[in-house]
Amino acid sequence: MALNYFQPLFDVIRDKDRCIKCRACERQCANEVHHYDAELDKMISNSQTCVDCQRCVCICPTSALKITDNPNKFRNNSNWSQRVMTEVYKQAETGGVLLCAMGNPKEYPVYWDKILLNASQVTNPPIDPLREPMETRVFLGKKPRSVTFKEDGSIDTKITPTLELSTPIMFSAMSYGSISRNAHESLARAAAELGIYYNTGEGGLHKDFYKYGPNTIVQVASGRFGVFKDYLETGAAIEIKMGQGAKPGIGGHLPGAKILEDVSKTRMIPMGTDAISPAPHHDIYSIEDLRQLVFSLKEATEYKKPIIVKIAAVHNVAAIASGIARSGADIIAIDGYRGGTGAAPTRIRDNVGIPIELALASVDQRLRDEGIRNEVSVVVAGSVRSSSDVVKAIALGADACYIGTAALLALGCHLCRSCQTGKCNWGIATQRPDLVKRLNPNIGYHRLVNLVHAWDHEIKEMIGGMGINSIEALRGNRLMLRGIGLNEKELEILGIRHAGQ
Amino acid sequence: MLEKEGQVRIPAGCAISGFISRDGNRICGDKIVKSISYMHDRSNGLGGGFAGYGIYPEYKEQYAFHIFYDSNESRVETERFLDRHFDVVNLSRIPTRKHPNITHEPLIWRYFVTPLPTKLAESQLDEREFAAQCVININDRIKGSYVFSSGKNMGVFKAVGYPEDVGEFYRLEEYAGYAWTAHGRYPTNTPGWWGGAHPFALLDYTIVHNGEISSYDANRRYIEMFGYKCNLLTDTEVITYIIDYLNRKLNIGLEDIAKIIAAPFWSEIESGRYSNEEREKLKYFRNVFSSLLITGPFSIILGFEGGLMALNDRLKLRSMVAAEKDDMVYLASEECAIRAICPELDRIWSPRGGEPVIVKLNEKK
Amino acid sequence: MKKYVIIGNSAAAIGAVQGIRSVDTEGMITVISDEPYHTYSRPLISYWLEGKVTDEKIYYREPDFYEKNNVMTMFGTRAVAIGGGYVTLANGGKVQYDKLLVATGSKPFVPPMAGLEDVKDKFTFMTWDSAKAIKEKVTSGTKVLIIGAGLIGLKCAEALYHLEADITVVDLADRILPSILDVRAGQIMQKHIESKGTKFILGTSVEQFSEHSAKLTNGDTVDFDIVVIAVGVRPNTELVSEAGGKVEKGIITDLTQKTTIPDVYAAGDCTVSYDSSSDTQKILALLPNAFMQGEVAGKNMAGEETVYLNAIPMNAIGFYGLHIITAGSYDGQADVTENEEKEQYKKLVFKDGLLKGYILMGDVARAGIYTSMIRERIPLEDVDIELLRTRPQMMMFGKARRDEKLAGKM
Amino acid sequence: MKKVYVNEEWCLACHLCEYYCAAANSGAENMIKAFANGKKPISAIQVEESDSINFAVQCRHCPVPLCVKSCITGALSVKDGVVSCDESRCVGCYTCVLACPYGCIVTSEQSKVIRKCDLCTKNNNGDPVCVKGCPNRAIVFEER
Repeated sequence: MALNYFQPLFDVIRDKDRCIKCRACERQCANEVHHYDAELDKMISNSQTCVDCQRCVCICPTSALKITDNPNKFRNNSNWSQRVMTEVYKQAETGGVLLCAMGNPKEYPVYWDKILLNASQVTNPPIDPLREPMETRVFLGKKPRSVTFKEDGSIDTKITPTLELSTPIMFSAMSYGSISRNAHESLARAAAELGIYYNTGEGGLHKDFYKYGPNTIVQVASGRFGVFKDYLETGAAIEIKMGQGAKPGIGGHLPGAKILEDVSKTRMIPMGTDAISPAPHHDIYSIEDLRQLVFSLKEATEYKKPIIVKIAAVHNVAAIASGIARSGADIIAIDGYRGGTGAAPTRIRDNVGIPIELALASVDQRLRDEGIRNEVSVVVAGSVRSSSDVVKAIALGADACYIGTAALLALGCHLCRSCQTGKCNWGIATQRPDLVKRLNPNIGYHRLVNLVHAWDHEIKEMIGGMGINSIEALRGNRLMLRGIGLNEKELEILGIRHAGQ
Repeated sequence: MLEKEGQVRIPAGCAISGFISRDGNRICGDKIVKSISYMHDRSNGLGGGFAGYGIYPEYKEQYAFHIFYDSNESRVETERFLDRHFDVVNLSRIPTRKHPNITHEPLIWRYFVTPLPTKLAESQLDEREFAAQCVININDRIKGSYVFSSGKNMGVFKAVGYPEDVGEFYRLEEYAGYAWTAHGRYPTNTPGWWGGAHPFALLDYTIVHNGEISSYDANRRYIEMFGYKCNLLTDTEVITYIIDYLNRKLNIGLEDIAKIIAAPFWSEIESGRYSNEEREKLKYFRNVFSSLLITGPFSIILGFEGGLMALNDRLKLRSMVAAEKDDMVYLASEECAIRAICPELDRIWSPRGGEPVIVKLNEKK
Repeated sequence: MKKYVIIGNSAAAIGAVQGIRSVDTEGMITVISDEPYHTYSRPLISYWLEGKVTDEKIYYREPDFYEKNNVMTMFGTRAVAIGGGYVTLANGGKVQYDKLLVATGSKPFVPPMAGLEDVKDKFTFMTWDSAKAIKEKVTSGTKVLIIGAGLIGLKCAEALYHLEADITVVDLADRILPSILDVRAGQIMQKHIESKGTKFILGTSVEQFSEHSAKLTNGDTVDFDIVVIAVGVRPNTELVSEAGGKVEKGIITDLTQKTTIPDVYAAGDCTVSYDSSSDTQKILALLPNAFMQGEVAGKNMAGEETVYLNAIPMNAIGFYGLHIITAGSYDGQADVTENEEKEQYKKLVFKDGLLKGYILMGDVARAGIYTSMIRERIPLEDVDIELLRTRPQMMMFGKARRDEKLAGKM
Repeated sequence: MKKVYVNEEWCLACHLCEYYCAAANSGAENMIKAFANGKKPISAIQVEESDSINFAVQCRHCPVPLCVKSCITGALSVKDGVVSCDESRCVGCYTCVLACPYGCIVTSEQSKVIRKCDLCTKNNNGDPVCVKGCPNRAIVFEER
């Protein structure tokens, strides 16, 4: 190529005084950025292929590496930013759809950061989680409208199947294929140890992981990959994936290169073929069709499993949720537009959907207005980044949160957003055996357990401060929230008052 | 301008007291006034009130509505509503006496009513639900009217002021009932609205409450799904509605209600001290009624037809003592309020957090 | 309380002390040695001569070894006879034993050579005393004639090279180090040593010595200041043979190191060992072998039954900075790689589906993996031959064997 | 006794263990100084790698250590189960290299004496640095 339109995005900077030429960076970079030149006795870096995954920076034993933005820049233009221009160059060259991964990185408002929490002072004591019991257990599923008792005073009403969580956090759907076996094992083992759930995503469930079934949510997506009787029966719950926050309106896409033997067996598709899920479920073109699928799955599993319906947060999410709540589903999962993905068209990821905070607030209120909040539990996803995000989500009305990106971060992900290349240096979003082994599930699962334990502890401290000693007393407790820097409309949708009121 | 009750949530500290004669002996109202006066320092003159049970034996088949009116227009509109729905057997101003510490009184009226059979049939509701709906309607829709008591053979008397002054104002010494409860309020600002005083009542349920529950909005937003409107934004209001919902609408007994609103901790449920059935029941309650768990400090005395129930939050973050003497059972924030009216007691104890004290009239021999 | 007597004070004797003490912490141990020293490492005498090892560091064990192990020592005392439960000393004394170990080692063999008696400064190189004697005579430029291009002769030559002596080595054989190297490896080593200035005259012998020169059978004459005779060693077997014990090339023992005489054991260079690599009986005059035999003897003497197996010839040695490690037998199919420039040579010998022996010169890293192949008789079919040929590595073993080995249970 | 074990399933062949070992036992105060000016300190742990299998090998601290029995100088000894070398007594004869079945005695061209793992008992690192430095817990220090 005579003209190179693509300047490196990053600059790999090596402190030569610190570098001992151990070549760990070279051995660890799947993008082949670093190499040792024996003639020069020097490490040389080629920034062009660097994706800023920070693997080399993290592994360098002498902290000799830094990765910064390439200072080279196009002429300033507030409208035509360098990113926008580069995308034009790329499409002019390839003629293709721009692809990307992970969540929407653009500067839209993060409502979590515009909501503040309450604490008790004087009139009501804060509760100290180190000294008093503090409960974070939640149940997900439909609640009966009334209750009848037997003669002896015991309960006669049966509850439909529920999920019991030790803390209101679950691991989001991430398929085997989009992420590695070791990542899956880490999630599964962590879920089992924590008493929560992880989610297979649409890639089926590897035989080796059936033993984690009691902590597994199995997904049925539009491609129906890996779906068969044993699969449905193994999971603790079944999730129908109608949409995904990162790419509302389109189906999943796993490139054939990632479909090696094990993935192919698990997905039940030939090796090397692209796994492209249709945008809709072709048996669901309307809400009444969804009801049929919900009950088909219930029939298939003898009404033993709660059914989750997952949707992307889109403009009329409240009405859709209301329809789902009446469809027989037990749980609604709503995925906001900042949710992650292993691969998505850039334009869709960056421009479609709405923030989860607003979607949650309007769904919860809508279900209450209709008196059907008890018919379903509400789980939210799409960039729940910390325990305070969890607390805010629950106070807005969620029963639990899915965490995906945060879980991947715990496993080492640095959000380089290059999952679609399959060359994940952290062993997460890859199927290359030499890369996959970099994620030791013995470490990975432990880090996930640590993360959720830490969040659980923080949740207890925050709700204790509010004088609450059980998470259910936080659910929908919007008085515990105040907005900061929000306009009247935003406050109205969120159903909260402004700080100071 | 200061916001009043219903526009803003006002935290308050309080004193509560109550007693019941299990044999159904009717006790003069001055006794409850004396009891609550001993806890003067737990109030600040911004609210006091009483509930008496068995005080209207002559009208025991009628609902006794006690209503505050801001103006005669409100009264006229309300009475028109009442006439449309009820047969008004008796109406009158509630007798009061002038008291230097009680000012700005609204119009205070009392009606003994029975639902019109045609209206009742048309509504397809049971009688109690019909009455409750009408009360909620008046309070929600008619500006300047507030029904603050609506049970049968019982009545609530409340005002802005110290409770002992409120008792004198309402001439409680002229009433006699088998059970009484009282409330002295210490709100943290000056709402100055009589409706905001306690007890809070719906039908024959009355609640006096000391505490500030942290689960308020979770409970409120849940209970409002079932037709209730929490206009006052007070704990007492939402707790009353919760109990009304569970007891009257879902037929759950008071013992079980305590297991829902002051549920035992999971660690206790799973400690092995319960039978399998009991454990399953507790687990069921915590799952199905999780949004009715009340957290944060509270001590309440619930009055209902034929009995009283006292309950503390599960951590017992507010004081509450109970005592017995012969057929009498006493409940109060402080022991002094009991000793003041019954110095010699058979037994006095401090109920544990979440452990209800339920007292009912003895079966008539 | 048992009475143990050990004749000798080198590796086998020390191995026996440690062996006995690992079983019996009470019994009385007496060590009898004609040398007057605390136990020292015999192979270190060349390093000592060279100056690389000091008087303090030549000792094989720390100074308090005997005290710690509760050993009574009789140094500078020669044992002249054994039998009947007694060791008879040169001074007529007798030492009673319940169990006796003969660890008498070997002595230099000095063949009859014409005129040797005329040479005043003639030495062997076997003991510290012999090294001390040589050192007194050698300064820079001293002309040294060494008879024998074997391990001892060349180790001596290397030491003297560091003392800047002018060295000539004469050997009847036409190559050096024939006991451990093949012809080609010998050539490389010879060239290496010659490059340092040491001269070889091979395939010849001394016809006639005079006081400061030797006339060789090839007609040359070599002048010298001193002569070192290092043509070989002979095991010290007399004590056992005179007491009626079976002796062939060396003392015969069973696998527990017991001789044919009741309660008498033998270990080290004075004994014959079974070489499992060649399936023959031979003297394996090697320090590790001596130590391990001594240890086994000691344990058996103290009552713990144990046998010494898997002895093979092996040598790790270096001359003038060029390292050699060899082991096993060279009888079989050979696989040879060589890099003359780097002075690297490698020979692997296969037979009967096993690695039987090897020579590594220059690059000796991780040679022990090959040694273990021989010693443990690991079938070649269990290893990746290509990897085995490349270099010694654990990778050549299959996963199961590798896991077992890396678990370190040996 | 706690020993260092390698789990080849997780070894990435990053070779960092070698560098941590070399630096920690070089006497230099940190890794940069240990390797400064072209210095190449020796590691007692060595990574073997192939296309799909990698693992680090270091002294197994055998219960019956052939290296110690073979040592001609007494430089190698066992204390509390740890086989270690007094390098001041080593003459570099490499008899231990000949004897070690795992190839875990490392030769040094610079010092002419051998180097071997002593489980970091002679430096101030506490647990072995190769274990602490392994980014994937392929090397563990544990009782088995």
